[in-house]
Amino acid sequence: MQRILVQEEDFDVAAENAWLATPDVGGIASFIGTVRADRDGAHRVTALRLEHYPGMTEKALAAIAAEAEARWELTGCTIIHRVGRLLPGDNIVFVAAASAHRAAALQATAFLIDWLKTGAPFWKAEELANGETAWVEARASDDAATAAWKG
Amino acid sequence: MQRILVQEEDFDVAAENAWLATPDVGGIASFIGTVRADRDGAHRVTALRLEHYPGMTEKALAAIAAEAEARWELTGCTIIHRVGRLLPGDNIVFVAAASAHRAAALQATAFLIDWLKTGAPFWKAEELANGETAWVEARASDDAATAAWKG
Amino acid sequence: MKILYFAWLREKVGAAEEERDLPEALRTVADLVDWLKLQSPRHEAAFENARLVRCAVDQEFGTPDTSIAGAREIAFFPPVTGG
Amino acid sequence: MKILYFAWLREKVGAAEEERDLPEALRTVADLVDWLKLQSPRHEAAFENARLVRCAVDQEFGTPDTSIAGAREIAFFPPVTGG
Repeated sequence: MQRILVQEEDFDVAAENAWLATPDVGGIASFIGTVRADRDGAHRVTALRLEHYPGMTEKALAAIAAEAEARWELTGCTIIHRVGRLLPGDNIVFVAAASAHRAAALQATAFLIDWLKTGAPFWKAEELANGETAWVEARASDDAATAAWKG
Repeated sequence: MQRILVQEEDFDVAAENAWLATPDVGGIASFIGTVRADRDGAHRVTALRLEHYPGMTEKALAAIAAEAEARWELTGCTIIHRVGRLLPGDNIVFVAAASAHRAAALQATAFLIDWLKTGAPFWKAEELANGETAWVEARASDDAATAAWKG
Repeated sequence: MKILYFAWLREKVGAAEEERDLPEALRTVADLVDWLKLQSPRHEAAFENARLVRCAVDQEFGTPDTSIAGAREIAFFPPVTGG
Repeated sequence: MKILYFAWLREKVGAAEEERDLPEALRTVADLVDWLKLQSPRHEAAFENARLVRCAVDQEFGTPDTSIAGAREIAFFPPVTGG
């Protein structure tokens, strides 16, 4: 059972956990990514713009969720990714996995966010305090995190 | 920054995430343990009773949180454990870790729940459909999970 | 053939989408890139550093070697940065 | 000395807490267990299978070898099962 959403609106974590909380669930692990506000001066991020590839995005996320369900015994998993213009402190992404056993839920959650980082067509641009807009560059550490799962 | 609670009441996950969402946070990982309702017949669990060692519990949880903060660069972490009588589907425990970077938050969350399982003085008794009450036995797999962190 | 551009590739090309009649000789994504670079200075600039460009053929991630035979849409974009 | 019992140890002993004057000869948790087993049939039954009993000395986890010198409270319980 999987729930995949790409949306402009924020998500309701309590409602998402409730959706995953079926009777056979022993644990729900989740990860929320947020817009950091940790730089000062000219490069302070005033907003994040999230662009994606409608149609392909949903398919890519469903494939990532299916891969998690194949690797671990999950009762359900959820991926929600926001798009559009987000402000510092806003939620960007929610991934969660529920299972009878905690290790499966925890590992699947780490897997979901690692694969999402390199396997789904989203692009971030940062609006900076100096008025410029800069596309975020992909990080080698994200590729390494995905590669580690391919072991 | 850590938040440790032992309480009978349920917790509010949205409020807990908000407490962890300081400006330098890039990700919040969490794990919620719930009362499973996956057995049928005489051994169906009708309720779980959670007993603890007041005074020691809080100290043990604070020590586990401090260990997580020493191992990873966290902006905050939370452990909330319920006690008393809980019903199938109820939340038992909430652990969460926030960090600028996702790997730290995810690993610290797994660490918190693994260590809590073997390092904090809680005991579960199951009330069964046949009227008996049975103390839950510790699992070797939990000891192994803790030992893995001691590496 | 529908060709899509995202992020800074969209900005450099100056279009999110275009419809192109492709020469039959084009077999792979790499062939298509070489041909697109000849279509305008903006296309040439967008694909100047091919190492930075990723692609999808019919909404599946591809590589320069991926065949474009029978494809309905091909997208070009920088490495993804979601999450 | 305050002695606490939790979970099935509390049920077997029949008390959550007791105050005991200990002989000075008792040095370690193991000494205390041996002495407690002599205090009543219920204590003997509770500690019958010592392998299943864990302890804390002044609210820190201990082992049979842990010293009880100067301790204010000692607790006995089964392996923990929280989370």
